[in-house]
Amino acid sequence: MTLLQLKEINSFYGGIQALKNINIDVNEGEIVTLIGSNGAGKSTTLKTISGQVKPKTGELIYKGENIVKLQSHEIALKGIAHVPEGRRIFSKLTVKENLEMGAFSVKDKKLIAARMEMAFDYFPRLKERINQKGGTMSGGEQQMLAIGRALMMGPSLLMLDEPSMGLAPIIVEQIFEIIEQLNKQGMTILLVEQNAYQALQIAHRGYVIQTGEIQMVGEGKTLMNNEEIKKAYLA
Amino acid sequence: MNEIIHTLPQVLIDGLVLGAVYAIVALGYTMVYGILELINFAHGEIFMAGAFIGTAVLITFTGLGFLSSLPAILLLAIVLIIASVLTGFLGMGIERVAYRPLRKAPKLITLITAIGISFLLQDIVRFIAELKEGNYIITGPSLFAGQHQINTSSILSSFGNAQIKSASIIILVVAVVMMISLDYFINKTKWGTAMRAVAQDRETASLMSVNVNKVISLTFFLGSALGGATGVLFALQYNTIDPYIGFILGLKAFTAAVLGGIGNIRGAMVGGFLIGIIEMFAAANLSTITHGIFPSEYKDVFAFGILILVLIFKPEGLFGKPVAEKV
Amino acid sequence: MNNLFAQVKQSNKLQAIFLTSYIVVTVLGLFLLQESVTAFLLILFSLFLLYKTNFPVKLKWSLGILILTLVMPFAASQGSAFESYMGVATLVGIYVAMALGLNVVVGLAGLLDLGFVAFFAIGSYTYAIFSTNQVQNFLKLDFLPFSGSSFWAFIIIGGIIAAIAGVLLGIPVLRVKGDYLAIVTLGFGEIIRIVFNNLDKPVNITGGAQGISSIPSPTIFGYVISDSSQFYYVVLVVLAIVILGVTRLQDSKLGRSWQAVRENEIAAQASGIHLVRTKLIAFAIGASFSGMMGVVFAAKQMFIDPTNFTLLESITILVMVILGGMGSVPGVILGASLVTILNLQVLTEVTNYLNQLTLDGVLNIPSALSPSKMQRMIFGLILILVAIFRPQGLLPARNKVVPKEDVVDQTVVDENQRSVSV
Amino acid sequence: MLKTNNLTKSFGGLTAVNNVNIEIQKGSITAVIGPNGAGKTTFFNMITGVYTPTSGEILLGEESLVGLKPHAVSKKGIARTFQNIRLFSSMTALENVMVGMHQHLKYGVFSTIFHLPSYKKAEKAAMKEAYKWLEYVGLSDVYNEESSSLSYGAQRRLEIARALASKPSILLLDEPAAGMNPKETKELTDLIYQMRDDLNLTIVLIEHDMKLVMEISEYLFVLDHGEKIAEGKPLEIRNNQKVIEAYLGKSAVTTA
Amino acid sequence: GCNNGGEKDGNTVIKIATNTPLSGNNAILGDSIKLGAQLALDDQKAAFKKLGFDLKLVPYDDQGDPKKGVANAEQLGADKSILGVVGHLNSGVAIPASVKYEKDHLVMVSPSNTANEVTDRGLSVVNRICARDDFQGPAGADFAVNTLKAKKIFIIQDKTAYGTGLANEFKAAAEQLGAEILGEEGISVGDKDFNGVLNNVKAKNPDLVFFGGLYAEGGILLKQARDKELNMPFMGGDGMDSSGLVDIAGDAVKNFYYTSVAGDTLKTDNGKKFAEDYKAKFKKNIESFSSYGYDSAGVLLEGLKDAIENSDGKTPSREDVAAAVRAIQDYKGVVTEVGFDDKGDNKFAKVFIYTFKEAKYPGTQVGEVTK
Ligand SMILES: Nc1ncnc2c1ncn2[C@@H]1O[C@H](COP(=O)(O)OP(=O)(O)OP(=O)(O)O)[C@@H](O)[C@H]1O
Ligand SMILES: Nc1ncnc2c1ncn2[C@@H]1O[C@H](COP(=O)(O)OP(=O)(O)OP(=O)(O)O)[C@@H](O)[C@H]1O
Ligand SMILES: CC(C)C[C@H](N)C(=O)O
Ligand SMILES: [Mg+2]
Ligand SMILES: [Mg+2]
Repeated sequence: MTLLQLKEINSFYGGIQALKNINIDVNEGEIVTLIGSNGAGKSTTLKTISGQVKPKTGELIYKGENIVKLQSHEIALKGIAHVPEGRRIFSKLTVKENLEMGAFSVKDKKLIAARMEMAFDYFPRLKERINQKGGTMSGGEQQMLAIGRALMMGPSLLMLDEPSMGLAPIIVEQIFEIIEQLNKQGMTILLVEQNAYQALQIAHRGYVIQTGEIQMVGEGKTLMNNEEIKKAYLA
Repeated sequence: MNEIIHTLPQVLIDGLVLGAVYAIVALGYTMVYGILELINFAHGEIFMAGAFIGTAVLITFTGLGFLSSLPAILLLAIVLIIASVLTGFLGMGIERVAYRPLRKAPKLITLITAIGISFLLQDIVRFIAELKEGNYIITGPSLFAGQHQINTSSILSSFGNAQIKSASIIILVVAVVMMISLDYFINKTKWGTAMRAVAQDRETASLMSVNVNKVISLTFFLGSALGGATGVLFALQYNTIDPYIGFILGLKAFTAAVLGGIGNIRGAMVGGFLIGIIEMFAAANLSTITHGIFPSEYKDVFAFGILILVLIFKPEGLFGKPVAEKV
Repeated sequence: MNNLFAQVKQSNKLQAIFLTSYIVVTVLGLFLLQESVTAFLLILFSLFLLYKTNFPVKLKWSLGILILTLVMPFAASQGSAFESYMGVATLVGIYVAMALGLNVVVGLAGLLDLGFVAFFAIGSYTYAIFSTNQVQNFLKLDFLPFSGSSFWAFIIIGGIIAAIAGVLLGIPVLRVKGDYLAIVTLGFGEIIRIVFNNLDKPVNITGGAQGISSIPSPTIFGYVISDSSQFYYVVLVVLAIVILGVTRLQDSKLGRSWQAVRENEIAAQASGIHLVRTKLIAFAIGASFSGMMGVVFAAKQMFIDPTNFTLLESITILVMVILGGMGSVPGVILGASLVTILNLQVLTEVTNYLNQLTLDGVLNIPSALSPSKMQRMIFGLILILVAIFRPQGLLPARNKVVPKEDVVDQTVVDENQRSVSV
Repeated sequence: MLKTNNLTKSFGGLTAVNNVNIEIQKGSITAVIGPNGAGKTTFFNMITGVYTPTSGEILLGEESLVGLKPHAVSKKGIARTFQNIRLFSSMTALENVMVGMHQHLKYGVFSTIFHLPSYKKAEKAAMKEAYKWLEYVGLSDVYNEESSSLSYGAQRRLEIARALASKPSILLLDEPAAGMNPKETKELTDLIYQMRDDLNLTIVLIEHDMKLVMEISEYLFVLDHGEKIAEGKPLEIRNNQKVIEAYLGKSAVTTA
Repeated sequence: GCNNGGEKDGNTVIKIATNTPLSGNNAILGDSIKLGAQLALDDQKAAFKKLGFDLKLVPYDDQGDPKKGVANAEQLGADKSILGVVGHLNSGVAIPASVKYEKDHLVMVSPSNTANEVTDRGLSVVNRICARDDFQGPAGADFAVNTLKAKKIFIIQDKTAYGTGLANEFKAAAEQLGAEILGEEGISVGDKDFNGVLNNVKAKNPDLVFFGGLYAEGGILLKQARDKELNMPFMGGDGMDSSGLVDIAGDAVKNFYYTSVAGDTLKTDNGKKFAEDYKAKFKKNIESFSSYGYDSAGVLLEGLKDAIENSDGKTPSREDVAAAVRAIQDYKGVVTEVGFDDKGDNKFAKVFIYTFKEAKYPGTQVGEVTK
């Protein structure tokens, strides 16, 4: 079943068109990855879905409902979590408060506690630093926090914008493992990555985006073996 | 020297009362600053509006004869609630009209609308007051005018006794209650955390399903309601108000907020009390200490001087933590 | 219509024709109607039109100077309002210079200063004290007080003393950042004002709250400058120097350092910029403009007291800068002119007009709402509206576009040579 | 060329860098790697004067850099880029680079104000030179664009151009490949080589992209929890058990 | 302009300006001067119409700000149909603005500027109908020392041109009369909390406290002083002479004395009528300076009439008006007689001393001092 569908999306920054007639489907239970070079429009796509960029035309169908008119926080309430590019953790809030912010819409205190435990399981470092201010954590620590924070929402769709950026290989490895794990537990994932090789490895399907347009769609493995893609993105 | 010690208890008490007013108004600055990084110049005027609303309500009550028939405390509670709700909405309205359209604009431009709003509020209040009373310097009915003697001389023989007005006691109590509740709200509740989150990164907060506009409105409501309530307390203490009280008091309060570390709730409180006490001490003793070379009119120089000194050694204010930028 | 507009936008010739006829019409208007504020303002507006043309920069400057020095004074000179217009124009010039000074500090270097008027006060008092009997209260020297002929030297001295004050303020407070700096400078401004207000005791240096009066008018070759129409030219000259200074500095490595510091201190430092020195220079230069104009102001007013130098004044100057467009010289000039003219001329005229209507019984307004009391409110409303509709300022700063031929080195032909030989 | 002795930095209770001794050879390409939070960026920050070390020495040749302000360090010929991009965002690409040339522009205030020939000549030459640096990193097309409107990758290269403009002898790059795809990373690799060879640079870089690191660096230092846990040639490091456990992970060994 | 008497529309317009604060802290007093002047003009309209002139009032707002006052003065100077100015309220504004009037030969009559310097500079256009500070201050000091028997005096002033000037005059005179000055402190205009200074007063325990300043601060100061049980007599100057003082201080005004340059308007029948007309027209009670505004305008119009006469019914020049105003020797206004000496000071100016027996304005007159 399709969880999210982008139909003919056109997005702009001022006069500059960043997305041109984008069509993307994300099915429930899938990992879908979006790859493309710098400035291709990957982040813009995620921002459009989460309501931070309002498309000029086009529709966003999520669980059968057009959410294109909704504001960011309403979209988040529907269960779409967005881990933004560059982490964007709340630097003056502690690790714990950052996580709590993730669960802003959750009323049940027990559920919050349980989710926090889960986040700590994935990222023990966060537990060690629970009272440290987010801003003083290292890049990698911040990335963990950003993902942990998104998990606190208990989202049905998790969107990650370059989660491996700036992370130690060992952490990247972990993060990809966690992504797969989350997915196995039923979470649908939309993943934007520069690290195309690893992304395509775990993705069910992938989209290649170039200067705001979708160039190619296919299964992860297929794309990985595509010569053109190898040349352009895998080097 | 004896004089100074003799009057010290009285000076401290007077300073505390003045400081309490600064402290609560400072809270409003700090909250708005914390969330929008905006020096809300209009906050002083909201305080002023609160003083006028409170006085107007009191005058109406007097007209209706409530003043003698209801217990004063109850009356005060009603006036405080009316004034803070109205100023709360006023603050929200100002944000909606004058600040929200400029969210994405350069930071300093909102300073301009804030100044504009200040001028506007001053004159609107003046119009209304003049229309109703024929004069814009308004003196309200006095409540809680009783005096209490505090036997400070029994603590130390060189101390003189001090006096305190009932209204001053009320100011101190209400101020402390408001500050503690606010501190709890901001630091310990979900909406408080949301306010701090929005303060840092609105976009990301909205990704956490926080309705940013609502949080900002809430902040303005709270800050303004506190300011308005303080206005009422101020009117109670000093009885006489005019449309221009907000500007100077706002300035001092803002200074207090900065002294404490702007954006920091506790800092604002401590800063407010400190400025109040420093100012009072300087006004009372500066000329005695300097043998008339620096008379009491240097009290603000003294206060600002201390502020500058503190900031030189602790550039982020007394309570501001140096959030060293991650390089 | 639109078409015509587009054409005018394109063609220099059309622009020239349009501008000339505009100036002729407004000059005639002012010349013949004698007392028309509107005509006076419209002439000033021609400068803005001139700015908007596509004429070469040098031509724009020459025309602008021509209008300011000859056309406008001449057109106004016939009417009885001459001195009054020139008085407004003089104050406009003074404020433009101050706003340009503050623009260096706030707009370029990004240091929010809410006590800027302090430097203006320092300049004013420097001249006032040393040119009147005031100085004899604490310094008894034969050659004191200085006469009006010393005014010219004092313009420089006032600028230097203000600059020194700027540096002295800057050294301790520049550790403080952002809005903290705003409040520290605000405090400094207040301190200066309070001190000037109280320095009549123990020794009477500043005259305290009673101010200093009978400040001598400047003289040059025995000729006394006392009318606004004469001060106008003094202000124009100082202003010209200021404008030359800021525009040139802005386009130099110093100007770039200011901006770099504003945008990102850490990166600026890493690029070899001495943070403190760069900021101090900004403070000093901004302050010196203000100090120079302070001297002129004192001489023009002939009386100064501390109420001239309140916080509100600092805020007004800041409003000029932000409203015009931070970091943009034309913007700041426009902003300062508008705010000054608005405050001194237009609002007074508007309220007088409304007043007349009330007195004539056309409008019926209770005296609490009397229009003669509405200046501040109207000013406030204008501020809000302008800010909301022009959030970037009236003429926002634009990045300099460097033409290709200025950056490509014709001498290097070898396409393959990628290494940089410098 | 650059050497640290027992360099230490603590933040309150946390020791971010602990007694680190490192020596960097002239003309080499050296990498500093380590897990997130190991103290790499802090290490750079101490060298460039952003942070003052809690204790220890930093020596450039014979000269100590401890206590120098960042601009002074820059004068000594050390330039850097930042992990979180720090451009002068409302200035054009060209102006950004010209800021980098700051300390080499020698003309006075007087000649600025009167546009004397010394000013004109220097500014003209500076513009051309800045443009060449942009060409060098492949950004000549966008020299008039505001730097904030550039794409991420372009911004990273602009930072490098700005750093080069100060004519450093040592260039510190903090995660230059972050956010680049493998193809772009490849281009970056070429650029780094080229810089070293063309400009006689000593390059130190922090990077998590092992492919890049292992290919390009001649020598590596590994930090973990603020301490240096290993150093050596790429091959040695790749097989260092400690490094694998702390940083590389098992799969990295096989894929890299 | 043409000047053919009977025709309604053909009349030459003569404008009289007021230049007083209409906004800001002192607007109430500034407004009262304006309204007083307005009433005077309305009263004289008909008379001037007969002479062939239409009188018009142009109220300017100097905001109590010297710079604004000067800018207004320049505009006034420019409008040639303006032949006289009533104002300013504050000496601090009048001093610089009058330099401009002098240049434009525009005559100014001040209802309330007491600072010595206003007329001491010998400007030909500057006149005032009230007393000077070097008259008011010593009069107050004399009363304090000789009538109230104050030996130890504490002085507080508001650090404005007016407050400082008056306090200095008072102090010098009091010292000369043998009183000891225990201290001299300043407060800031706009402040509402004077407990600091009052604590100092309390420690020094004087026989009398003199305040140089305006009623807005003075009222609060009194109230807070009484709250602190500082029950000695307080004294102030013309700045305290306002109904606002009683509104603010309430019962605390008892045992407060003030010198005023304004006589009690309600003492005479003329004055009572003025107060009634004023009330009927503006729905406001008179302030101390309302009648002075009225009389200032009255003197001005008197001079104007003389000048018109001297120029055979034609519009007189400004110089003529200024000279005619200065020449006035025995004008009878509703509160004061006016006759100018060669500096422009009013020979008939008096200082009145009042006190409050109850919380009701105006106070009871307890003294009157003539030069
Ligand atoms: N705030 C903005 N204002 C103007 N243009 C922007 C803005 N953000 C992005 N762009 C432009 O939109 C285009 C798409 O940007 P986007 O950030 O979506 O790319 P991306 O694929 O995520 O690239 P990267 O790998 O560098 O993150 C780019 O050309 C970029 O320059
Ligand atoms: N200003 C600071 N205040 C407090 N702690 C800090 C500060 N700067 C860095 N730290 C801490 O020091 C440690 C080292 O940080 P550093 O940024 O040097 O790591 P890094 O090796 O660069 O990591 P990454 O690869 O993730 O960028 C981290 O735990 C970080 O939280
Ligand atoms: C209203 C008065 C207090 C004015 C005062 N007499 C002055 O000359 O400034
Ligand atoms: Mg992106
Ligand atoms: Mg790092």
